[in-house]
Amino acid sequence: MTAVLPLDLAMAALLSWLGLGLLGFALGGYQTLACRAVFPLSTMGGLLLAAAGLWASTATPDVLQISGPFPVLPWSFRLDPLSGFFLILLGLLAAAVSVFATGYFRPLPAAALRRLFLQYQGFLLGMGLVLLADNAYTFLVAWEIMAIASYFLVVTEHEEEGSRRAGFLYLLIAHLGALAILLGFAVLAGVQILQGGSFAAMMQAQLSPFWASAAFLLTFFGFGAKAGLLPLHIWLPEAHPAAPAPVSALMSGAMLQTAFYGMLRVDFLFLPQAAEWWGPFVLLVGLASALFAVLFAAAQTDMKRLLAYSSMENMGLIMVAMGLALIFRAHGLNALAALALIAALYHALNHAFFKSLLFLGSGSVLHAAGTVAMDRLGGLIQRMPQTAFFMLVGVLAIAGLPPLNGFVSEWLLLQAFLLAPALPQSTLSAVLPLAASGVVLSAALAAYAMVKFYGISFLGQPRAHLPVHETGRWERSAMGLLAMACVALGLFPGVLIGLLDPVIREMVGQGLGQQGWLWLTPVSAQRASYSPVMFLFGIALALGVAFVLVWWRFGRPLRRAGVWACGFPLRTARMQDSPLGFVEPLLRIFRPVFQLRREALSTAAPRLGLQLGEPVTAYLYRPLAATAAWLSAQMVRLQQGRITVYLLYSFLTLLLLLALLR
Amino acid sequence: MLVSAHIAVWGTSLLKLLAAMLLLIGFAMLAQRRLLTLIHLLAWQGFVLALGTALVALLTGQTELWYSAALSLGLKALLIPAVLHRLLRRLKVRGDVEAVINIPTTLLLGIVLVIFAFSLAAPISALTGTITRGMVGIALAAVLLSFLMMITRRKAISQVVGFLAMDNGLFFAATSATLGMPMIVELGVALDALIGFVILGIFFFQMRETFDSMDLSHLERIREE
Amino acid sequence: MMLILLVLACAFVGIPLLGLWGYGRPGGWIFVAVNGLTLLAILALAGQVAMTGGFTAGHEQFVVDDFSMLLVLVDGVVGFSTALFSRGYMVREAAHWQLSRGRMRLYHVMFQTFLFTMLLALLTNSMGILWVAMEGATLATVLLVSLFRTAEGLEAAWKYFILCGVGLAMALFGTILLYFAAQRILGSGSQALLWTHLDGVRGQLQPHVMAIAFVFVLVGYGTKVGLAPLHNWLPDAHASGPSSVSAVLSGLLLNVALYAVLRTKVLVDGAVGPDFAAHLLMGFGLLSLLVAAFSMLRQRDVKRLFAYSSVEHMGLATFAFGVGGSVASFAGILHMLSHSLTKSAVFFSVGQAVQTAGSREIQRIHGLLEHSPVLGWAMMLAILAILGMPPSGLFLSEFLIITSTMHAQAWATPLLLLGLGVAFAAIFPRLQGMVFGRSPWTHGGPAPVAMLPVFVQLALVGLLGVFIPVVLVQWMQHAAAFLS
Amino acid sequence: MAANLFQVLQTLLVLLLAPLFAGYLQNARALLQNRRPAGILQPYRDLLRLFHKESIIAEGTSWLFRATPYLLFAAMWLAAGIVPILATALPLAPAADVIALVGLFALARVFQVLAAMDTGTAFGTLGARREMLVAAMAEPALLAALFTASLLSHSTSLSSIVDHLESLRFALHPSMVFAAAAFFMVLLAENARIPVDNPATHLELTMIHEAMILEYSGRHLALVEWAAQIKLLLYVGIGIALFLPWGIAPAGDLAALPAAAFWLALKLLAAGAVLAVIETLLAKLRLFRAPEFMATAFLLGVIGLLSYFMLGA
Repeated sequence: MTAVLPLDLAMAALLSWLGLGLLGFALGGYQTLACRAVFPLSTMGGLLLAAAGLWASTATPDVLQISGPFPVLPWSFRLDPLSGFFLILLGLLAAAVSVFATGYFRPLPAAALRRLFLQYQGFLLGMGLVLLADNAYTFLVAWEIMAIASYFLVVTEHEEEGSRRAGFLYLLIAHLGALAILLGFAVLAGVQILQGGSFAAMMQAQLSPFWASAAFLLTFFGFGAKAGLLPLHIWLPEAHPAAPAPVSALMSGAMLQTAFYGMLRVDFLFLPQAAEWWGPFVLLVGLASALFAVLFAAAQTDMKRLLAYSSMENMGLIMVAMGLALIFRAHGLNALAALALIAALYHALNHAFFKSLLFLGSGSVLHAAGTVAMDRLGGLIQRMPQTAFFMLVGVLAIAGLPPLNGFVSEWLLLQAFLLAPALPQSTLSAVLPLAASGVVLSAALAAYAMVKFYGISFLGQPRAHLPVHETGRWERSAMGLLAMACVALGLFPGVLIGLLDPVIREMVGQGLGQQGWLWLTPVSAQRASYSPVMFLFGIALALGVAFVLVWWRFGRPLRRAGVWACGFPLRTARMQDSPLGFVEPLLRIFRPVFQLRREALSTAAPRLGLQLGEPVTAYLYRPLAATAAWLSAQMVRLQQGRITVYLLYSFLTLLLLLALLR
Repeated sequence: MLVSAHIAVWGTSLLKLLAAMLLLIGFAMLAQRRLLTLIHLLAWQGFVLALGTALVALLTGQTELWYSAALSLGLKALLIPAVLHRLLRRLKVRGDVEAVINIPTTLLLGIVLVIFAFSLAAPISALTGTITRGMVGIALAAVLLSFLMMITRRKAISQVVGFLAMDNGLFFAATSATLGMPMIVELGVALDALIGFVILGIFFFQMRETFDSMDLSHLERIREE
Repeated sequence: MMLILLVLACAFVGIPLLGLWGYGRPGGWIFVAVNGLTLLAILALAGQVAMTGGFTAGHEQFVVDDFSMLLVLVDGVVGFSTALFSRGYMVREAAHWQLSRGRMRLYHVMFQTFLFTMLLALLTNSMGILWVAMEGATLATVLLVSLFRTAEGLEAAWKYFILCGVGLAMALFGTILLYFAAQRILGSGSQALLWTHLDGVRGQLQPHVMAIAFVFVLVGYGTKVGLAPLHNWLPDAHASGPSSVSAVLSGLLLNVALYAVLRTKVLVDGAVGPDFAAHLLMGFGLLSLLVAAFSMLRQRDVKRLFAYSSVEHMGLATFAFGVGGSVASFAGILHMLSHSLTKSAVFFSVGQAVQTAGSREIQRIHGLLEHSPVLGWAMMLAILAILGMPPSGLFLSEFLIITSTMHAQAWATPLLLLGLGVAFAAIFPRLQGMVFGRSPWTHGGPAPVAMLPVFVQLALVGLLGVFIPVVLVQWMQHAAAFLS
Repeated sequence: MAANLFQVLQTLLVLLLAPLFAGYLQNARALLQNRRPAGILQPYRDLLRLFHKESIIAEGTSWLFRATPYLLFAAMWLAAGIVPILATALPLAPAADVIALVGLFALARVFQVLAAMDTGTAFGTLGARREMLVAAMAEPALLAALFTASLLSHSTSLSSIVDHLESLRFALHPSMVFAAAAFFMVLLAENARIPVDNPATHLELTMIHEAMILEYSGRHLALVEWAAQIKLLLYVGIGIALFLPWGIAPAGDLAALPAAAFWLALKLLAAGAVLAVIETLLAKLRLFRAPEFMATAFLLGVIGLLSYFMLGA
C-alpha cells in the first residue's frame, strides 16, 4: 500500500458503518447516547463515502482483492467514476438521513433500537458494497445483504400482519430478481463465471446476439424487480410505507438507484453490442411504469404509499431516459446518448434528494400527528411551519417546476427527445416525440398528485382533531439540508453536469463538454438554453418590484375575516375534498385502470368508501399463485399414504430405468 | 478339489432344475391366497436355495459356500418360517390374503416380468461360465416377482413374506450367479436379515397392541391433504 | 494408519457403554462424551489426511480419501452437536412422553449404533460392507422413528422399514452385479469388492452389467437419499421421530446414501462412459427438486416442511453431480456439507420450537422472537441459511451450481429457478409466521446454551460461504476431480 | 444597449397592454352579442378600483395565500420579458426556452392552486382539482404543438424559432396548421375561456378559475386578475410568434420597431376578433367533456408531429 486511494477511503467509510452498527448494538441500552453517538458518526461516514466518490471521478480506477471462499473466487472491489457517482449519491443521502434518524429513532425501546442499529448500518453497508463489487459473487452477496437488511427494516413492526406480508412480498421478488441477475452474469461471463465472474472479463464477453439478448433480458428483469418496474412493482407500495421513514427514504432514494446502477453497469457497459430493440423496449417499460405509477400515486390516500408510487414513477422516467440512451447508442449517436444518460443520472440524483426529503417529512408528520392517512390530516402548515416549508420545496421540486432540480432533469430529457430526428430510422424518430408527450403527461399528473399530497395534508382545515407539534431539531435540520440540496441542484446544473462528465465518458466514450455555471446549453446556445439563476433572479426582482410598488402606492393594513365562499353560511372541514375526492376526475377518466369498488367503511356510521384495486395483482399475480397452488395440490397426491402405492412407485421407476437400458 | 466332468454336467443341469423350482415357487406365492401356505412356500424356497448353494459349493469346491448353504438352511428354510408360523398363531391372524389386483392378472404380469428379466439378463449370461449360465436372469426374475407380490398384497405379514422371498432371490443371485460373495459380506447380510427379522417381530406386537389387527389399512393414515 | 480404526472404535465402544448406562442423566453425558472423543479422533484423522493424503488400513478393509474425509468430518461435528442438543432435549421429551428408562436406553444405543454405522459406511473400503452398514443404519433408525410408540410413529417406522428395506435389497442386487462384473477381472474373493481395486480396473468392467448394477444401486440407495419418486418414506420418518433423530437423518443418512451412489457412479463412468450416470442423476435431481418444492407449498407440519426441504436440497446436490465437471461436482460436495450442517441446525431449533408450542402445526407456532429471542434468532438465521441467503455456504454452492448449469445444461436453468423460487415462497411466509408476532406462552424458553450448537454450526456454514479453509478446498477439489 | 432598451420596452408594454387587450376582447364580445360595450378601458378602471379597496385575508389561511398574488404577477412579468412579442433575441430570452416557459406557467398555476386549497373551502378544493385536471390534460397537447415548431426549426428557444420561421417565409407547413389548431385549443383551456371555463360566471357547477380566487379581494385580487390578463396576452403572443412570426423586430434594430409595433397591433386585433367570435359561437362544455376537448387538442398536436415526419415539413 503506497498511497491512500479513493477505494481505500470508500472501504474505510463502509467499515466505519459496520463498526457503528456493532457500537450501536453495544450501546443500545442508553438510547439517547447511542442515537447521538452513532447516527452523527454515520453521517460522517456518509460524507467520507461521498468524498471518496468525488475523488474517484478524477482518479484512475483502482482495484482491491481480498481472498474469498476459495483461491480462484476472491472478494474483489473496484471504484470507477460510475461507481463514484452513485457513491456520492449514497453518501450524501446517508449523511442527511442519519441526521434525521438521530432524532427520529430516539424514542424506540432499547431492544428494538439495538436491532435497528445493526440492520440500518448493515443496509447502508450492503448498498455501498453493491456499488463497489467487481465480480459476480461479491456483487450478489452484497445485493442479498442489502435485501435482507432492508427486509428486516421493513418488518420492524412485525406484529402487524400487513408489514409481514409486505416483507415477504419484497424479499420474494428481490430473491427471484437476484436469481435472474445470477443467470444473467452466468451468460455474460461464460466459462469465466466459475472464477466468480470478474466484471473485467464480462466487459470482454463476446456473445452471440441470442445470448446477448438473453443476458440483457435476465439482468433487466432482475434489476427491474428491484427498481419496481411495471409488472414487478407490487412489493414497492407495500414495503416502502411499512418501513420507518428514514428507511423508506433510503430505500426510495438510494436502493432503487442501486438497481439503476446495476442496469447501467451490466446492460449498458457490459453489452455494448446492443440489439436494435433493447432501447425501445426499456423506454416502453419505463413509460408504462411511469404512467401507471403516477395514476396510482394520485389516487392514494396514505402519504407514504403515495410517495412510494411516485418513486416507481420516477424510476420509470429514469428508464425512459436510459432507453433513449440505448437507442441513440445503438445507432452510433454517442453525443446524444450522452445527453440522455446525463438526464437519467441527473434525475436519479434529484430523486434521491427530493424523495427522501418528502419521506422524512411524512415521517415527521407521522410522529407529530400520529398518522399519515390524509383523510385525517390538513392544515399542518399552521402547526409545523418549518416542516411545511421544506416539504413545499420538495413538492415543487418533484412536481418538476423551475427553478428547482426536478425541472432540470425533465428539461434535459425533453431536449434529448427533441434530438430524435437525428436517428436514421424514420418510424422510430417519428414515434419518439409521442413518447416525449407521454413523459410530459406523467410529469403533469405527477404535479397533480403532489399538489394533492401537499394541499390535502398541509393546507386547508384539519380533518381530524390531532395534537400536532413541530418536529425536533435534528429532523428539521436534516430536511433543511435536503431542501437546500434540491435548490442547489436546481440552480447550478452546469456544475453537476461538469462533474458527471467523466462518468459519461466512461459510459459512451464522449461527454457533453463543460457547461458554464450560469447557462445550461447542452447542445448549442441557439438550439436551447436555460438559466435557472437568471430565472430565479428575474422572478425575485419582479416580485420585489411589484411588492414594493403595491405597498408604496396602495399599502393599507390587511384585515382578517371569515371566508366568503360565495356566501355559504357554514364551513366545516368535511366540506373540503377528501383525498379521493380530489382526484375524482382522474378516477372517472381512468376508471378501467383502478378497479374501483364501493364498500361501506363502517356499519356504525354508514358511509360509502372507494376501494382501489391493483390490476397487476388481479390479472397477473393471483392467477400465478392459483396455478402454483393447483400444481402443489397435484404434487401432494403422490404422498397419499398407501405403502403399496409407494412400493409401486419404486417398482415402476426400476422397471422404467431397466427398460431404458434395453 | 477337482470334480469329474460328468458330475459337473449332472450338477449343472440339477442346478438349473433348482433355479426353475425357485422361480416356480415364486409364481406359486404370487398365486397363493392363504397365508399359511404362503409361509410354507417361503420355507420351501429357502430349502431350494440352500440346496442350490450346496450344489454350487460341491461343483466349485469353495468351502465357505458350505457355510452359507448351512446359514440359509438354518435361517431361511427353518428358523424364519417357523417363527412366522408361531407369530401367525400368536397374533391370531386369520383368513385369506386379499390381493389388490385379482390373481390371474397378477400371474400375467408376473410372466411379463420374467420375460423382461430374461431379455435383460441375456447379454450377461452370454459371458458367464457354464455352471452359472442364465442364473442372473432367474435371480432377477425371482426378485421382481416378489416385488410384485409385495405390491399386490394388503396384509403386513404377506408383505414381509414377499420381502423375505426377495431376500432369497438375492441370496440365489449371490451364490449361484457369482459363486458366492466374500464371506464377510455374506455374514453381514445374514446378520442384517436376522436383526431385521427381530425388529419385525417387535413391530408386529406393537401393531397388535395399537391397532389389534395386521391389516395394512391401519398404516395408511399419514398423508398430505 | 491406526487412526481409522481408532475412530471406529471410539464410535463402537459407545454402544455397549450406553447399553449399560444409557438412561437418565449419565446416559446423556456418556452420549456426549463418546461423540466428543469420536470427534477428537476424527480431527486427528483429518490432520493426518491433511499431511499424508488418503490411505487404507486393516488389510485394505478400510480406506479414507479426500471425499470420505470431508463427510466423516461433518459426521463428527453433527454427531457431537446432536449429542449435546439431545441431552437437554431428550430429558424434556422423556418427561413429556413418559419414556421408561428402557426406552431411553434403547434410544441412546440405537442412536450410537446409527452414528457408528455412518462412520463405518464412510470408512470401509468394501462395497459389500458399505451395504451392510447402510442396512444397519436403517435398522437402527427404525426403532428411533417409532420411539414414542404412537400410531403415527409406528406407521412411519413401518413405511420407513419396508420402503428402505426393499430399496436396500435393490442396492444389494446392484452390489452383487458389481461383484459379478469385478470377478471377471479381479477373480473371486474379498478384494473383488474393495473400492480401491475396483477403481483401478474400472475401465475394464463389463459395461452392460455395470449399467444394470448402477440402475439397481441408484434405485436402492436413491431411496435412502430421498430422490423423488422414492422419497415417500422421508417426510413421515422425519416428522414422527424426535427432532434429534430428524436432524441426523437429514444431516448424515442422506449424505452417506448419496456418497454410496457417487462411489458407484465413479466406477460406472469408467465402464460405461460419463453420460449414462450423469443423465440419470440430473433427471432424478430435477424431479426431486420440483416435487419437493411444490409439496412444501401446502405444508402444515413444520417437521414435514423441512423434511421436504431436505429432499429438495439433496435433489439439487444430485443434479449438480449429474451436471458434472470439476466445478459442479465441487458445488455438489459443498452443498452436501453445508446442507447437513444447516439442516441439522434447523431441526435443532425446530425441535425446541415444537417443544415450546407442544405441536408441530405451523399455525400453532408463533411469536418465537418475543418468547425467547435466542430461539427466535436461531430459527430465523438457520432458515435464512437453508434458503441460500449469503453468507451461507449454500449460497455459494447454489451460485456455483446455477452458473455451471447455465453454461453446461442451459435448458435446465428455468426448472432450477422455478424449484428454488417456489421453495422460497413456500418456506419463508411460514418462517415469518413462526418467528414474528405476539407470543402466547409465558413459561421461559430454552437456555441460550441449548441453542449453542445451532449457532456454532451456522458459524461454520457462514465460514463455508466467506472463506473456506485451504485444506478443505484442496480436499473438495480432489474429490470433485475424481467424481468427474 | 439598444437590446436592453427593447427588453425594458417590451416588458412594460406587455404589462400595460394586457388590460387593454382584455378590454378589447370584452368589447368585441359585447358587440357580437349586441350588448352595449363598457368601453375598452374598463379593465384599467376595475384594476384601479380593486387596488384602492381594502383587501381581506380569509381566516385560517397561511402565508401561501398572501404571497401567491405577488408570485403570480411576478411570474407573468418575467414571462413578459422572455416571449418575443415585440422583438426577438431579447437579453433575457435565453434564460428560458419554450419548455421553461411552460414550466414557468406551471409554477404560477401550482401556487394558485395551493393558495386555493389553503382557504380550506369546498370551492377552493373544487377549483383546484378542476384546474389541475385541465392543466394535466392540456400540457401534453401544448408540448406536442410546441415540439412541432421546434422540430421544424431545430430549436426550442422562441427567438430562434421565430428567426427560422421568418427566414422561410410563406412556405406552407401542414404540420404547423395542425399545431396551430392544437395550440389554440390549449390557449382557450389554459386561460379559462369558453368552452372550457367561463370567466364571467360564479356558479360552482361551471367555474374553475373563479372558484380558486373567490377568497381574494382588494389589491390581491387586482394582482391576480392582472396576471391572468398578462397570461392571456402572452399566450396570444406565443401563438403569434410560432404561427405568424412575420414582422417581429430583431432586438436592438430601432428602425424595425415601428413596423413591428404595427404588425403586432394588427395581429392582436385579429386574434382578439377570432377569440371573441369563438366565445360567442361556442357554448360552455360540461366539465367532463373538457378532457375530450383536451384529447382532441392532443390528437391534433400528434397529427402535426406525424405529418412533420411523414411530409418532412
